[in-house]
Amino acid sequence: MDKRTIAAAVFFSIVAVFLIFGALFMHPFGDPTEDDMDQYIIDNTQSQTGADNGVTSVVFDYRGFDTLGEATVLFTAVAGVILIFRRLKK
Amino acid sequence: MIYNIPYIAVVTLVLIGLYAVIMKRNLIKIVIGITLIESGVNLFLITLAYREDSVAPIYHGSGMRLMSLPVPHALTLTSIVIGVAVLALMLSLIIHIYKHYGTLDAKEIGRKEE
Amino acid sequence: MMGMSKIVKTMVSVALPLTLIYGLYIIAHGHLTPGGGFQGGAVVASGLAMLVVSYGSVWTMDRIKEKHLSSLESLGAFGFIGLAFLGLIFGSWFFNNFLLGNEYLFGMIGEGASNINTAGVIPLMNFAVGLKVIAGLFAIVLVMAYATSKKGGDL
Amino acid sequence: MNGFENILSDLLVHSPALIVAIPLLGAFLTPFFGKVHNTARNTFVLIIVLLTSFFSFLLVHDILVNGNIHTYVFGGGSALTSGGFAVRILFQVDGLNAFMAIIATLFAIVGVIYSWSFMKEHTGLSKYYTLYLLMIAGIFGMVLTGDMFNFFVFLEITSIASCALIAFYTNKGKAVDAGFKYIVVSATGALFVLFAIAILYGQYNALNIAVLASNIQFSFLDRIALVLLISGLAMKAGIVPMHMWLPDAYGRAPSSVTLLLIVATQASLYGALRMIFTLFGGQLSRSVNEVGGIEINVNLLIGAVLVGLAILTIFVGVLMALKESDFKRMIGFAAVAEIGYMILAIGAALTIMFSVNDLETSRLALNGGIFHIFNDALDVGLLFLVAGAVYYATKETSLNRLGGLARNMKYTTVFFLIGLLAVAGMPPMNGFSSKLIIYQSTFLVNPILSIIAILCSILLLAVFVKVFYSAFLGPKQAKYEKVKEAPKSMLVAMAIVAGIILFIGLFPDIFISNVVEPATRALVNSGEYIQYIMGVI
Repeated sequence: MDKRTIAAAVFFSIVAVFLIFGALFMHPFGDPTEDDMDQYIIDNTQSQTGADNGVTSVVFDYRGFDTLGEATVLFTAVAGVILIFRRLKK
Repeated sequence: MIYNIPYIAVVTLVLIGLYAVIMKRNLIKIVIGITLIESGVNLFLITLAYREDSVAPIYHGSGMRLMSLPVPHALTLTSIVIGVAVLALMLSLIIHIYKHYGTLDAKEIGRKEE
Repeated sequence: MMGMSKIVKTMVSVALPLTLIYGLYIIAHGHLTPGGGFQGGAVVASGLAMLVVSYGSVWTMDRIKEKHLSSLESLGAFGFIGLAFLGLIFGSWFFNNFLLGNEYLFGMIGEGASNINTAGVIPLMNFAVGLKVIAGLFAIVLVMAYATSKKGGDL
Repeated sequence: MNGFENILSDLLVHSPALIVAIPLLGAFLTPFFGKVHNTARNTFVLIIVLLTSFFSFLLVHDILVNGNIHTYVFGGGSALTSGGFAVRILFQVDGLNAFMAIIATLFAIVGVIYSWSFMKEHTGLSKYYTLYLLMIAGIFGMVLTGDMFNFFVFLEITSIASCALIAFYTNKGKAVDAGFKYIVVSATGALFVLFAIAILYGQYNALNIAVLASNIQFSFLDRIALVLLISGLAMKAGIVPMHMWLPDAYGRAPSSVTLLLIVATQASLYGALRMIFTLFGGQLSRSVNEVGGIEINVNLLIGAVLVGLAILTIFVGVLMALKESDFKRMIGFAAVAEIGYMILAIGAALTIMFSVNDLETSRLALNGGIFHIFNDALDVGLLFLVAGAVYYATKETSLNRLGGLARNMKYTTVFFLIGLLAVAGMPPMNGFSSKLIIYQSTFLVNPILSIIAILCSILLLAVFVKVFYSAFLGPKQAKYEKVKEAPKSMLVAMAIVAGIILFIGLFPDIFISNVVEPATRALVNSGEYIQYIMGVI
C-alpha cells in the first residue's frame, strides 16, 4: 500500500458515502417532483413540430443544436481515429 | 426506501466504474471503468424520465395515457453517442500504446518512458 | 485475418441485406416510431461491421476505402448543418423547422395518424444523420480492425 | 448606407449562432478542400477563422460598448414559452462570455497562422485542420452557451478533438500516452459534470442556467451537484490533485495545438466560475450552515479551500518546473503555476467577500483573477510558440542539449525574452499588472500568502532565466551551426502575441476598464444574467 493508493481509497470512500446519501435523498422513482417543462413538450409537440414521436421532436427540433453537437462529436471521433492511424511518411 | 432502489443501482454502477478508474493499472480496465460510469449516468437519466403508469411519448395508439418525460430520452441518446466516440478514441490510443511499449500496465509504461 | 469459414460468410450474405433494410426503415420512420437517424444508422453500421468480421478487414479495405467513408460522413454532416442554415435563410432562425406547414414535402402536421409526410425538416435531418452515422461508425470499425490486422498497420 | 446598417444589425442578432456554426461548417468541408490542394485548404481554413472572428468582433464590440446581453434561441421564438420553461436551447452572452470569446478568437487566428508553416511537413493535415476547427467551435460553444447540457456537449467536442490532436505525433509513444491520460481525465471529469446536470434536472426539470439559477434552493442534492461540477471542471482545468495530465499534454502536443489547449483549459475554468457565481450565486450569499451548533459559512469554506488549492498549485508547478529538463514540459509546469494564481485571486475574492465583507477589495481581486486569465493565455502561449519554433529549427526539446541559438534565431530570442519577463511578472509586461493586483488583494487575506506568491514568481523568473542562458546564450554549438530563423508565418504569429503583451503591459488601465471590468461586473451581478431571461425585475 503506497501513499497514492491510500489517498485514492480515501477519496473513493468519501465520494461513495456522499453519492449513496444523495441517492436516498432523490425523489421517489416514478414520481418526479417537477415535470412541467416536459409536460409542456408532450402537450405541444404535435402542433409545434408535426412529429408523432415525442423523443424525435425533442432531439431534432427543440434541442436540435445538441444533436448537431452530438453528430459533431461522432465526426470528431472518426477524424481523430483516422488521424491517429494515418500513414506517417508521405 | 424501496422507491430509491433504482438510484442505489445507479450509484453502485458509478462507484464500480470510479473504483476501476482510480485503482486499476491496466489501461483496458480503466477504459471499462469509464464505460461503467457512463452507463451509470445514462441509467440515471433514463430513471429520471419515468412516471408511474406512463407509456413512451409516441402519440399514435397511445390513447391519451400519461407519457414518460421525453427530454431525458433525448439527453441519453446524445450521451450514448458521445460515449461511443470517446470509447473509440480511447481504444485506438490503447492500440498505439501497445504497439509502442508492448504492455498495457500503466506503471510499466511509466517506467519505460523514463 | 483472412476471414471466417464459408458458413459464416454465407450467413452474413443472407443477413446483411435484411439488416440494411431494417436499418433504413428505422431511419425513414424516425419521426413516427421509436428510432431515428442514430439508431437506424447504428443498425446499418453493425450490419456492415458483420462484413468486416466475416470477410476480414483487409478484404473489406480493398473494396471500401476509409477515404470514401470519410467523405460520405462529411457529406452527411454537411447536409445536417446545411438544413440548419436553410432554417436561418427561410425561417429566419438557425435550426428553424421551416418546412412545417407547406403543402408539398413533409409539411403536414400529423394529428395522431402515422403519416410519413409530416414533421417538416425532421425526416430530412434523420436521413442526413443516418448517412453520417453509417459512414462514421463503419469507418471507425474498419480503421481499427485494419490497424490490428496482421497485414495492416497504418493506413 | 441604411441598408448596410440593417444587414449589420441582422448579422449581430445571428452572430452568437454563427460564431459556432461557421467553424463547424468549415470543419465539415475541410476534407473536400484538402483533396484539391494544400494551399487551397489552408486558405479556406484561414478564411473560415477570419469570418468567425468578424462575427465574434461584432458581438463582443456590441456587448462591451453598449453593455447589452445577447440571447439567441435555436429554432426561433421567444426564450421562454408560456409558463416560463426554456424548452429550446439558448445562447446567452454577457460580459464574461464576451471576455472569453476574445481570448478564443485571438488564439484561433494566431494558431491557424502559426500552423501554416509549423505543420507543413506532416501528413494527415486535412484531418489536422478539421480537428483544429472543431476544437475552435467547441471552445466557442463552451463559452457562449446558456444551457447546461449544451455546455457538456461542447465540453466533449473540445476534449475529444484535443485528445486526438495531442496524440498527433503518433510515432512517439510519449505523445500517445499523454493523449490517453488526457482523455481519461477529461472523460471522467465530463461524466461528473453530466451527473451533476442530471441531478439538477431531476430536481428542477430545467436545463437552462438562468432558469435553474432562479429556482435553485441549495438542498443536499444541490450541494452534491455543486461539488461534482466544480471537481469535474477542476480536473479539466488542471488544479493540483489532478494536474499531472497537464504538463504531459501541453508538452507532447504540437505547439499550435497547445495554444488552443490553453484556451480549452481556461474555458473549463470559465465553466467553474459560471457555476459558482451564476448558478449558485444567489444562494451563496446566504448559505450559512449549522453543524452541531457551530455555524459554518459555506462560502468562506469554498474560498478557503480554493486559496489552499491555489497555493498548492503554484508551489507544485514552480517546484516541478525547477526540476524539469524538457523545454516544453517545463513551460507546462509554469502553466500549472499560472493557473494557481488565477484560482488564488478567485479564492481571495470569495474569502474577502464573506469574512471582511469588503466588496470593493473583493472586486479588485476578481479583476486581478480575470485579468490574469487573459495574461496567462498570452504569456504561456507565447512561450509555447517559441518552444515550437525552437523545435521546428533544431528538432530538439531537451534543455541539456540546446545551446547558443541566439546567434541564428534573433527574433525568436527576443520573443522568448518578452515571454519570460511576462510570465514572471516583471514590470513593463502584462503579467506584472495582473499579478500586482493579485498580490495586493491576497495581502488582505493573509500577508504570508502574498509573500509565497511573490516568492514563487521570482523562482519562476529564475527558472526561465536559466533556460534563456542555457538554450539561447552560451557558446556556439557545432550541430546548430546551420540552424535557420523560424519561417515567416510563425514569426508573424509570435509577433501578434508579443505585441499584445507589450500593449497591455504599457497601458493596462485601458484594457482593465474596457474589457476586464464588464466581465467582473457580469460575474458579480449574476442577477442581471438571470433576470434578462426571466424577464422579471
